[in-house]
Amino acid sequence: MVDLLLAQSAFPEAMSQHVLAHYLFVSAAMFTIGLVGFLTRRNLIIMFLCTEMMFQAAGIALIAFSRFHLNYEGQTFVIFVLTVAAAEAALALALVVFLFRKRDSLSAEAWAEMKG
Amino acid sequence: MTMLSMPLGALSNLVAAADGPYIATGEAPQWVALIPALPLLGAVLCLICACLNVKNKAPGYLTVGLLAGSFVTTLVAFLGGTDNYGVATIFRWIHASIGADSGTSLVSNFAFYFDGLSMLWMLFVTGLATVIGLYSSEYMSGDKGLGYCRFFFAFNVFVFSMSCLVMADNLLLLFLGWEGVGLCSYLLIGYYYKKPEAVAAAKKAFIINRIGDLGLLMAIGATFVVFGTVELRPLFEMIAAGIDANGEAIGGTWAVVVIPLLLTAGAFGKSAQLFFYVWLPDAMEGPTPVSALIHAATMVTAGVYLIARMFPLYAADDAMIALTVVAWAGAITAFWAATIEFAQYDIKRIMGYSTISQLGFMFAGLGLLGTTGAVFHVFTHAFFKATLFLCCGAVMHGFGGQLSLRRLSGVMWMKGFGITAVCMLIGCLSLSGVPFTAGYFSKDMILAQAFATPGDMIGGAYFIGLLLLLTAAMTAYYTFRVFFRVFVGPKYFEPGDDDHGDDHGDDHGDDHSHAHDAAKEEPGDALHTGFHPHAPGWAMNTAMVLLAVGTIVIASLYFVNKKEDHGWAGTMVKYSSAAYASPGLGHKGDGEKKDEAVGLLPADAEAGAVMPVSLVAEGVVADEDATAKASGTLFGYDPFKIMYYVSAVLGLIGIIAAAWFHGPKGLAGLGIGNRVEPAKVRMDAVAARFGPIPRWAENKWYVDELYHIVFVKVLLVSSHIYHAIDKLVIDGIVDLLGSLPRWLGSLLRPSQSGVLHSYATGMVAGSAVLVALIVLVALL
Amino acid sequence: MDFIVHPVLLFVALAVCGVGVALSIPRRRFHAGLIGGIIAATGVGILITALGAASLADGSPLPNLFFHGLAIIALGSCLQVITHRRPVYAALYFILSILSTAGLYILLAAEFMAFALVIIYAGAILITYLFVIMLASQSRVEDEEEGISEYDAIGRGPVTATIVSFALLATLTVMMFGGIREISPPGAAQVAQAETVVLQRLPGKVEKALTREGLMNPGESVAGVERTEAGVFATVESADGGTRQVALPETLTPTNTEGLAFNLLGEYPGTIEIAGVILLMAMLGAVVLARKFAQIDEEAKATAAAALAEGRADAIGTLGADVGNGGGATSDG
Amino acid sequence: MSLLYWLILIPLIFAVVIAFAPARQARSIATIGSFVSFGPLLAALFRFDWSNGGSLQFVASYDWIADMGVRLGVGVDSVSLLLIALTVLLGPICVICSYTAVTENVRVFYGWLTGLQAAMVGVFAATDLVGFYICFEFTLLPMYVLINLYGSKNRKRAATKFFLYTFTGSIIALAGLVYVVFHHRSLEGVWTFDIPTLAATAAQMPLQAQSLVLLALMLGFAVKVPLFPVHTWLPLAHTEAPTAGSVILAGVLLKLGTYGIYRFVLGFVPEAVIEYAALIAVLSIIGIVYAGLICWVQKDVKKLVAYSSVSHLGFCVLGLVALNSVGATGSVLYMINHGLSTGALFLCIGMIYERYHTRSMDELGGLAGVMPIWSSFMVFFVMASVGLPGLNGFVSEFMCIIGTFQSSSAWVLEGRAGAAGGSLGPWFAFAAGSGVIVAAMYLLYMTGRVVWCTARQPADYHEHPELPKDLNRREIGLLSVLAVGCLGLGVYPTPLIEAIEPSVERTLAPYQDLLEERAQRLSLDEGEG
Repeated sequence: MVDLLLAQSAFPEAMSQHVLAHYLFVSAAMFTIGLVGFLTRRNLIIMFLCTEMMFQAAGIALIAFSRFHLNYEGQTFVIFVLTVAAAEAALALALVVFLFRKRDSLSAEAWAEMKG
Repeated sequence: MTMLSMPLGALSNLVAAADGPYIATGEAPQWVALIPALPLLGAVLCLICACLNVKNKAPGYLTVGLLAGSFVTTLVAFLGGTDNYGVATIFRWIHASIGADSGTSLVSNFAFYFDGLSMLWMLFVTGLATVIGLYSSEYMSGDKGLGYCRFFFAFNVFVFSMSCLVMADNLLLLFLGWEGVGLCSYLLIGYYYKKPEAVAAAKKAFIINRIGDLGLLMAIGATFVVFGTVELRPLFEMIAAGIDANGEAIGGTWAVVVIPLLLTAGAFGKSAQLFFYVWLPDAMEGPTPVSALIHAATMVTAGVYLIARMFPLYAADDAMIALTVVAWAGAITAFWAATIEFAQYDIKRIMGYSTISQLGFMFAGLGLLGTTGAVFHVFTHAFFKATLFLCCGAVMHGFGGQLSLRRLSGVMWMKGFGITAVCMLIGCLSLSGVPFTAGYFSKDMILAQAFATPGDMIGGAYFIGLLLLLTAAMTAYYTFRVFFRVFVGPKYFEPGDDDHGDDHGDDHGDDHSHAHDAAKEEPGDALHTGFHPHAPGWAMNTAMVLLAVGTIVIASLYFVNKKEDHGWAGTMVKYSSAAYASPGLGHKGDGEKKDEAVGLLPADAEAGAVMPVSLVAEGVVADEDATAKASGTLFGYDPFKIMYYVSAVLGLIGIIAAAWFHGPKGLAGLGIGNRVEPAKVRMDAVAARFGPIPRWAENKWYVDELYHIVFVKVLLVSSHIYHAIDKLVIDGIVDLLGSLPRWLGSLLRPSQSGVLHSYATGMVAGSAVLVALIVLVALL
Repeated sequence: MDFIVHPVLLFVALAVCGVGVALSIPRRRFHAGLIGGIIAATGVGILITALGAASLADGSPLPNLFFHGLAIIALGSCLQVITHRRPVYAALYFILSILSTAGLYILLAAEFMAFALVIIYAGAILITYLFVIMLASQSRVEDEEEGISEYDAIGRGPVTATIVSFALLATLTVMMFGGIREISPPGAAQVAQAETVVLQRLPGKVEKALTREGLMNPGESVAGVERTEAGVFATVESADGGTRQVALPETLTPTNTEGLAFNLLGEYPGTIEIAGVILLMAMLGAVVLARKFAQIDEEAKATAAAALAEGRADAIGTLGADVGNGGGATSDG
Repeated sequence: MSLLYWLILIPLIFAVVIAFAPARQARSIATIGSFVSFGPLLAALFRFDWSNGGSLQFVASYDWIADMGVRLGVGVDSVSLLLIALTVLLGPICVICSYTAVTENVRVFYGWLTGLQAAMVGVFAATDLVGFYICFEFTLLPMYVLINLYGSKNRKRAATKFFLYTFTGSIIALAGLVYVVFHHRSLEGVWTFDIPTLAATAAQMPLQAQSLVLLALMLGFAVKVPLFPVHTWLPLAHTEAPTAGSVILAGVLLKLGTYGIYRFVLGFVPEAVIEYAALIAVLSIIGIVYAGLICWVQKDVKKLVAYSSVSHLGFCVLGLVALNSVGATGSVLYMINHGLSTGALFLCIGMIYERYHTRSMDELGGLAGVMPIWSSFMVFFVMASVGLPGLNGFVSEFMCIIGTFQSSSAWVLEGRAGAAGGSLGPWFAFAAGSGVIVAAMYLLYMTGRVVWCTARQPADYHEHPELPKDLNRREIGLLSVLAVGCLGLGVYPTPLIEAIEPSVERTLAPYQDLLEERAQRLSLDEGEG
């Protein structure tokens, strides 16, 4: 196993702090892209897609850490994340449908009742 | 006469030698409480009548009966002589202690203090109230029903309050009466509440009185501070001894100057003197019996009463500052009111101004140290002025509320007005000071006092005298102006519009329906063929006759106890707090020697210092008293002797002037020339010569307008300003403070756009900042 | 802190990325998706290069070559998701990003998760998304260009959003790159111990392996697995009750799925239950929310009845207009 | 169980009963409830030892929060008992006067009205600071509801302003009270909220601390009174409140402020009171004259009477800070008198409003011809309010003015009879007295417009479906009770004065020496100067 760790371009990934940093960066970048999407897009569905994207990013980080520490906690957690994401997707989509019927639009800006 | 003189004879035997204020030390019988209690009962009965919706004259007759009872009680008390003088405590009213251990307390009982002064006042108050009540029972018959009850309710409450005022054992109860009469005055002036003028007049009377009352209230406070009591008897005892509650001498302290001045302010308000007179003429908006009783005979003399009552305090001041003020104010008011009267045409108003003027005489009399004259004048004035008012009322009643002397003439010759005219004549004679009338004697005492009182006691007493003499002549003139214009001359009238309210007129229709039916024209009544003047009925006639007779009879009181006390009034005054050794007069119970010494005093006699009453009372200087009592003279003679002639002459001059200008035949009537023109034409010609002055006088020298601008307007404007300040500034600041959170909120409000994105952006920014903080903390 | 990448370089690269992302967001005037993508990729490239250089400098291995390709595809398709104006394409790009993420998972030896991801996400969730997108895109608005609605065509405040998001990214990366040296991978002993723990629970697997290797005779069974200084030994119990220690072969390691399964079921049974309830509730909620409400108020009913009585059949149409205006779950139509 | 608990509990229980009873029964239950309170009240009045009125009686207490020394304590001296009597007396009047005025949501109305009575009695009965403050604040809530739901046009704003304004004030007062409690704790080491105990230690605070406490307490209670310049909530609240609310507000709620000043300001911080008496007096006098003049330009009758309350309560506070027995007795008497006469005025106006739906003097007038009975009562109560001797207002007003007159160090130095010392004096009395003139001005102005003059009615006047043109028996009965009270207290106030005096003397006991010391110090200063 030590050999594996020393080999470049290894499969599965031979984790070092630097490799972890690569994965974490990808995770953070994906999260940020999701964030930007959530903040800029006005289509409710796309906004929900962006939240899924952020879940995704979190998943990458979790699995990378799981690999780094060579245990299964991270992966277990990703399962739960997936569960929640699925629940969220179901509810969110139901909501989207519901809202769409009300306003005939998917725009999040159509809903501004909380305006002060 | 015998009835009156008998107890007085007994009285004079008991006279103490001292001239100091008499202090009634005895116990008055408890039944004197009946005097105020009966009118109070009357008030309650009137109230019940109102509740039962009584529509007949029952309230009037009830009132007359109860007032008569009150009068009889007063008479019985009076006949009891000095035995009845003293204090009768009915119940405890206000007792409050000052501080836990000072031991002083504010004691003010519902108690009555009886001495000569209150007795004299109560006699004419209850007596006149009875007679005028009788008169009113007919006069007000037009308002039978609620209005009638209301009238007699207030009438009764008035008599009750006046009794409390006059018989009060303490200043607080006096104040109760003082305000009570003010209330009744308010209610009665505003009796015809549908007339805005009446309502305004009522309000004006009450408010102006209140200004004076503040002075009285302050005086009560000061009295309490200085003397530790507001009860009259201990007060008089202290003043007589010349000490305050701490036993320190009061002579020369502020107390004897300030308290009298404050009292004077109160008296001026009630008696319509100096700056306060403006309410009284307006008060004539009330029903005439009210004017007669309240605004001529009784209530307005409360000021005189107050000063007379507190006279020891006034006299305790060696410099006599307050009294000088009183004297001058009285004289000026008397003269001032007389000038206005010259140009007035409303006969009731003329009588109103005349009242002010006569009250001025009374104040001058008091200020000039002549309490006897002043009090006597109050007494006589009550009778003859009431007579005059009642006669005016009869005319007004008969001619549908007509009061202008330009629209009435020859009333004497009209059917049924004979008694009215005769009574009027008697009243006019008395007011003018024609010899041997009541007014003649009483006014003379005041006039003479003005010359008898040395100028170093009351500054400018001589000039006051001259002013008063002039006023006396003017009085005669304007009095007879009314008489000549209204009662003699060709028969002519224009009925008034009877602005006493509709129901008044309706009633006339019921009582005198024949007058309307009859198409017969009265002579001189060219304009209103349907109007028939209706003469006063039995009740009004009886009342007028009673008062006229009273006016004649009371003249004789001047001769009762003449030697000892300068008349009956003098006797009464002697047994009261107003007792004072007036310069040139004094109370001559000491004997003939003093009388002569004073009577024939030469003109250049040294005006020695007059001892303050307190010292006199102690009897220390009793012997020197006779000689030291220096007094002024008039034309080198004792003013009290010569005044008989001077004033008679002046009075006659005034009457002749009136006859000249206003008599039916003018000068021709006096046997000079034979040109006869209507009085109005003649007068207009005379008035034209004075340019705008008559117009100014007719408009009362624009004093009301001046007051309106200086006081009312200024106050009103400032009130509006205050209101604006209250609303904008004070409440504005509060609202501003209140709106601060709202304002802050509105600043933050745009951040709550309601759009999901902006909240999310905010959240992200917040987390960024949080993470940055964590990183920074880790870095540092 | 010991930064892997110098913060200034990091910030510059992130700024470049930010500019690229901001540019690529759809706008009213222009849509510089490609240019923005290139700029953003440049930024990412700078950083990846810097990271690679740092690993080389530290003498530590570079990540797998596939990593770079998968990362680029993942990030690029993510960028497309948020910039593409058509929701369907966005969803499809998202599937692409999921697939590449699954690839990354495989690189990280999380095969089970990779397949789960593909099945659950790409297979189920995203398809649902696509359905909904199709459903909701039946827009009645015809005048929009190319059938793209206005809210899809124009991003909302791209600059602000980018600045804020990249500020967060900057702080996050600073924290990661600064702190990453502080954590260290577990030592080999611990790793082996962890593997032993899994193997202890898999006596069957050990038996099979031992049998295959011929280290165990038929009739014997594995009583336990222990780890000693010398290595991992299985305690093999013979039928007569005697035991002996057998060293396990090097190749015998638990698979990812096995490890995950033991971890999940052994450590988090309660959590699984809760997850199940959540899913159930979500399902119920979705059903209730997505129901079609037809709320007809009494007044409209009366009007319609009256109209019907008059023989105006068209009045019934007014009832249908209220469809979908239901206020909430309590309304039972 | 102390009678006082019953006095608090009975209305509370009835309030709950009303809340759950059928709406049709609400008003009869409320009426019965308000009369039931008379039982314990009469018992208390009879069993009270009047000769010993200065000390707390019917004392009882239960532990509440033992660790903090908070107890549910009650007890009354003569002043509190009289104010409780006033509260209980006004109870049925408020209920009965609303029979026709309130027809909607009757349960809410009568429930809160009855609950309010419990709170007010609680304020006067509490001997524990916490109990006092809770009741004091709790009065806001019912009043807020009454104004907010049953007021006239502008009621929402009025209710909000009333609540926020007075609430802010009370919070500031709370700060002062808490300071006193902390001071006690730091001095004695134990927590207590017992008012008499606190009064004893509070008086030992240094002058600076006393001044701060005075400031806080005065700020709080002055809002309640209300004293110039924190009076602006009152006209608004009064104008918008329903009749019963106005009566309670004028009759009792304002008295909470003066009672607070009497009990806490005078009781807790004597030295500071002496120091600042003149300032408070000046504010009172400004209030008297200023509010009076503002009354004069009002068009709304109710607003006029509301402002007149500001003016009148100025006398009340003035009498208190005169710091002598006459002034303070007059002031306490004023609290009761004002409750009767102004309450009655509000009732009168309410009756008019019910019939004409307007209170504007421009639209109404000459009612003497239309409603003679009402007019008689109106004139009567106006006169009571003006301070006509023989009616109740005079006695108290006079005593306040005389007390002010007396309250001068100069008098003490001169050794004047009965002068108790203080920093007021004749000029203050004179200025306050001018308020009497102003009172006559505005009240007679109102009377002249509304009662007298030619009859004016609003253009859209319709006869009330239930009420006759003039007053009905119910209304006459209500006003008669108050009229008898006004007359009785005006003619024979002695029993009341004698009842109040022991309490006042006890409260003012610390002042005697302090004032004398102060006078001596002043004379020394003068001598040196």
